[in-house]
Amino acid sequence: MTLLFDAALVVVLLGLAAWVVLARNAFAAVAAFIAYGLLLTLAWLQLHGIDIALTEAAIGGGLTGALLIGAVIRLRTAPPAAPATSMTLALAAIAAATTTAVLAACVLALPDPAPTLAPLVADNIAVTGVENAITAVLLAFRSMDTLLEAIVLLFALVGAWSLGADSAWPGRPGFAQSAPPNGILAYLARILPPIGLVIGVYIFWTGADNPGGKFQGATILAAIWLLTMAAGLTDAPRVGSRWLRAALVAGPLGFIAVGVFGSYSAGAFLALPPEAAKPLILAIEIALMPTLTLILALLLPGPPQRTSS
Amino acid sequence: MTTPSGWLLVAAVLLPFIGMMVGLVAGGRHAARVAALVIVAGLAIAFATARTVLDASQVYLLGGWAPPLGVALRADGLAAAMMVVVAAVIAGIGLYARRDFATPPGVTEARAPLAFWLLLLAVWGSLNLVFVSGDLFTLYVGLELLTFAGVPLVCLDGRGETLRAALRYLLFALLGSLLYLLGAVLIYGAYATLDIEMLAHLVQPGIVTWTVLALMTVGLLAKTALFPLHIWLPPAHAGAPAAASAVLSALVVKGSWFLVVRLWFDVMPAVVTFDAAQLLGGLGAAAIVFGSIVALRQKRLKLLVAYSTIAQIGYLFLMFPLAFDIATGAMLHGDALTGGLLQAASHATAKAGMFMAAGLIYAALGHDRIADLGGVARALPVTVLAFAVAGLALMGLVPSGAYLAKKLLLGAAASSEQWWWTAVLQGGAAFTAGYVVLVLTRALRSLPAPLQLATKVSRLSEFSALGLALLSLLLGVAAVVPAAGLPAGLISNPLAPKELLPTLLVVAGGFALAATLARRPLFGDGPWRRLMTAAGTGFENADALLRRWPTASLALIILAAAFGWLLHTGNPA
Amino acid sequence: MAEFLTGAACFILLVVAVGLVRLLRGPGDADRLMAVQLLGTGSIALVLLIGVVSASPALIDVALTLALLAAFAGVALVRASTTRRPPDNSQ
Amino acid sequence: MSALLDLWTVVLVSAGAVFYLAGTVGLLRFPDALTRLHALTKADNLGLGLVVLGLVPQVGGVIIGIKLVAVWLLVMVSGACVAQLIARLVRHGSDPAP
Amino acid sequence: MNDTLLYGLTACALIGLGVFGLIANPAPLRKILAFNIAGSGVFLLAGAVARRGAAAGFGGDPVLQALLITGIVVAFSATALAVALVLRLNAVTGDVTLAEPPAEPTDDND
Repeated sequence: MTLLFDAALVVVLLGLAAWVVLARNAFAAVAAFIAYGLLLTLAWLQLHGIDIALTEAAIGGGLTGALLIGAVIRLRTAPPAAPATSMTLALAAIAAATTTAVLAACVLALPDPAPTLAPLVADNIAVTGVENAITAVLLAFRSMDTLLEAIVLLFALVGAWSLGADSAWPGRPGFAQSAPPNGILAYLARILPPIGLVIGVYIFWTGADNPGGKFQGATILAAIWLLTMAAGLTDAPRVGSRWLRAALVAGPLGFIAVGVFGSYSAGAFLALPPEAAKPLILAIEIALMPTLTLILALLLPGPPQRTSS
Repeated sequence: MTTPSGWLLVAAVLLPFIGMMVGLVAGGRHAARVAALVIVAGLAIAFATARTVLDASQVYLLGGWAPPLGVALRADGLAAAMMVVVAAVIAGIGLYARRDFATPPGVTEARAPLAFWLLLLAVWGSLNLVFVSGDLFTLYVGLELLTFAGVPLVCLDGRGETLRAALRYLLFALLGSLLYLLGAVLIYGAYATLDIEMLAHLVQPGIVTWTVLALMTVGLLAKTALFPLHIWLPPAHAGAPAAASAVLSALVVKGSWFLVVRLWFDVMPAVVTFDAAQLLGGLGAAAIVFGSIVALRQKRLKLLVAYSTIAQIGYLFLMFPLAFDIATGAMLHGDALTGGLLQAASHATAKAGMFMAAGLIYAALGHDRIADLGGVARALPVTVLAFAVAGLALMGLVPSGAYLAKKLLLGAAASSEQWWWTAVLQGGAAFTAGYVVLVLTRALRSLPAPLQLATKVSRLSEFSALGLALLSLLLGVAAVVPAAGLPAGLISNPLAPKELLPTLLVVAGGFALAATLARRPLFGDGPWRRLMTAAGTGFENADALLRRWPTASLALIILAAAFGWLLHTGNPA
Repeated sequence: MAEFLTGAACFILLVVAVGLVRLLRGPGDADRLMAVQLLGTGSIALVLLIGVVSASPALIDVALTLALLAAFAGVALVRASTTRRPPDNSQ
Repeated sequence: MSALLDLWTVVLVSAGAVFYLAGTVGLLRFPDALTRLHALTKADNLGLGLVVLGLVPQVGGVIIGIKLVAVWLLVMVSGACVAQLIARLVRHGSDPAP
Repeated sequence: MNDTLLYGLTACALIGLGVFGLIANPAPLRKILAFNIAGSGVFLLAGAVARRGAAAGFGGDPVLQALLITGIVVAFSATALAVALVLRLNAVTGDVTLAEPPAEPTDDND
């Protein structure tokens, strides 16, 4: 029965993906992509990746969808690109089919039983003081990747900002939103944030021992903030704002500071002394949370567009 | 185990990142100052790392966790050498850009200068990460960092065509990273580790590893812009501001190239086959011919230099077939690898100097039409000298690094009995000579009246371009340093007949190519020139075709298939 | 019980998947969005069903996240469609 | 007791599934966007509500049960608001005059 | 046919679909979508690989699952940067196409 569900899910996923790629109408493709993201969340659950499902739900269901919808509507006025020739289509189909076939052969050739690091994680997780293995990997065993991930996000934001017009520097990103203050959007933007705040902080807090964590929590908070921006209740901060910039780097710098502390107290950069491992992991997460929230939210409106509000 | 000086690797990666973050907060003029401080400190770290690596390779286990659970940073000679080169080039570019990217007076902060200094540091930290990371996934993150830092550099001036170039670059690079990540996932599925050193012992030839090596290699080639995957390079490198072009052309492409080296030499040396190495070298040879000829056909100096970068990238791949050891059927660390590394170092320095000189010429004249370069040598002697020195260094004249590299590669070709690479190595220099000769003959032509310059160029910029070019020209002196561990007798008297003859042949070949292929005749017309010009137009058309998106992305898949097939057929498994 | 709930999950999945025909046909943006909206509520039900079947209460957090962000695509569409861009301040 | 609770679950979840079916049928068969919207919002909120109520006895915990119901309430609130927004979009065309 | 194989093969097909879109669809925004489809295929493949590595009481290899989360974040930031570039290109030039405009004919006989 479960396999039947899996099979049905896979068929719908493939159909939606094909529609995303092949649809004529760009908006239809984006809408299908959002639906695809929702179903992908289910696939992660079936693969026992609850943390990934949470990430996918927050990113795929929330931020990416909003980003792409905004873009596709704005690009409606652009003249369409010349369609691909049938020669290109045929060759692309052959290339895609070959890729799939070779990869499928590789998947079938993967060793059985599969090699895994799970036992190694199980042996060492006690030292970290957290119970969620994913959090242990992300903030203890491979915390460098997490630090770099925060820096990747920062690079993307600086890169997006650098695309702005000189005349708008250092102004506010996005266009001014002026929804009617008593409209339905403003209503939604007033009742969802408190709930979202609770859920976001809860997902973050429970992440030490259960699925969840700073990243998923930050995504939820970012989405909520964007909602209030869309309703005109709040405005994006000026990119020149000193406090904004300080908040953007506080997370990674705090992370590095904890890492340096580790090199004195535990003998290696990013090491966590066993007795203080859990508090330090929480400290890193708390430092990263506001930074990630700000970056994730500000990646959507993009470069500064206006010098005044 | 972590080595005593291993912390230097952490510092080398994090210092530029910290500098970038501090620069962002400080903002405005302070960003350039922070960058200057970081450059000084970073140079010291790079040299200190190189100094310690001479004694022993350095390792740092991040968080004290050993692979496969944790991530290790490692620096061998290869990584340390690249770190030093990058630090030197960054320093040169930093000096050069002081004037171009100064915050204008009366403004607290301007967009382009702030972005440039932040991105310069971002590129640096990402490159150091790529050099020292010992984990395939951390390397993936490093590659993405490098892309995200490189793309905005392309369109700093915000013009439509540079935005388009940046978008092409980003999309093609993302396609490349996707293939790389796919390879990393498959290899994890097969071996449950991503640590380079552990994989080196575990990896066995088989369908998974063939596919992995093919996918990762081609993905990285797309980011390196090796012919025929150079779709994004010419408009991106030619359209960016000169300092940014220097960063992109001299440094950013070296990151993904370095990873190909790591993969082929350190992660999967035993999976590589003779045929696959020949294909990689063959692409390099094709890049040299193709890039040089199309460079000769350009009307604008910056595009010429951009196409010459395609040729120079080709050089970097010639060492792969020469390092393949037929007896053991694996890639060997040896003279060929050293040669390739030297080539990367000399290209990085010379290419940066060349782009910087081209940028100065553009700024001074207000244009960079090659046909109208007359008189510029008198107006900007130092700049033209920098261009000439960089050109000579790229041609491989004694005692340049490229000369030394050529010597080492020729030796490797002779000892592995692959004579055809000898021909490529000798002939390639003539192609390089072609466009250098073309530019210099135009620039050295004198005009009846002195040129009216659009702006005065900065002395500091001129001399930093010259400095980097000279560094490249004098890199061959490294052979005399015993610590470099190079075979003795590589540098000989440049005026001895054995050395002089090839040099003269190279220059003569360059003249012949420039005379027959340049858009405007150098010495007059003739049937021979008409034939060559027609061929040149053919190359240009081929280039336009190859740089169309569908062609380039199809070429990517076809190349992946070709590599996979050659790895498969060459292995008796 | 698990069998029944899995069966119900299959049924709901198929039903909302059929609803996606509206996504293909349109004709308007709103119609397409409605199909996504139906799929969104459907997936929340599916997450809850899977959570009960596999006895992992953490899945409710996933459902909570989906529920919280369910309005997001709709809001983005409405905002993007009704925001008038300033004439041109881009150059 | 347990059998009774199971029966409760079976009945309510089945009813919820039927409402999803109704929502899909409405979405596909109704003639224009506003009527489709009308059918959709009723059906999917009720469908989810019935599924949630049906599942409550199965989760074994008051807190979890409350969270379950909270999911439904959240969907109802945001679903109603989005329906309003979409309706306005449909009525005014995709680009209403300000 | 077990579930990891099913999802693994689906992932391969998704990557193929994404590659097709990346090659064949001329509009940059659609390429970004295709990139995301192919990317999710890679992630799904990783998810299947991680599920194969379930051991020691974990439902999947936690190391690979953690890497996946990082990968999803990186892919999102790539998407955001690419979208920002497309929108900016559209704002400056009024169109969105990757093809280079033909060279200006004025200096063609240079």
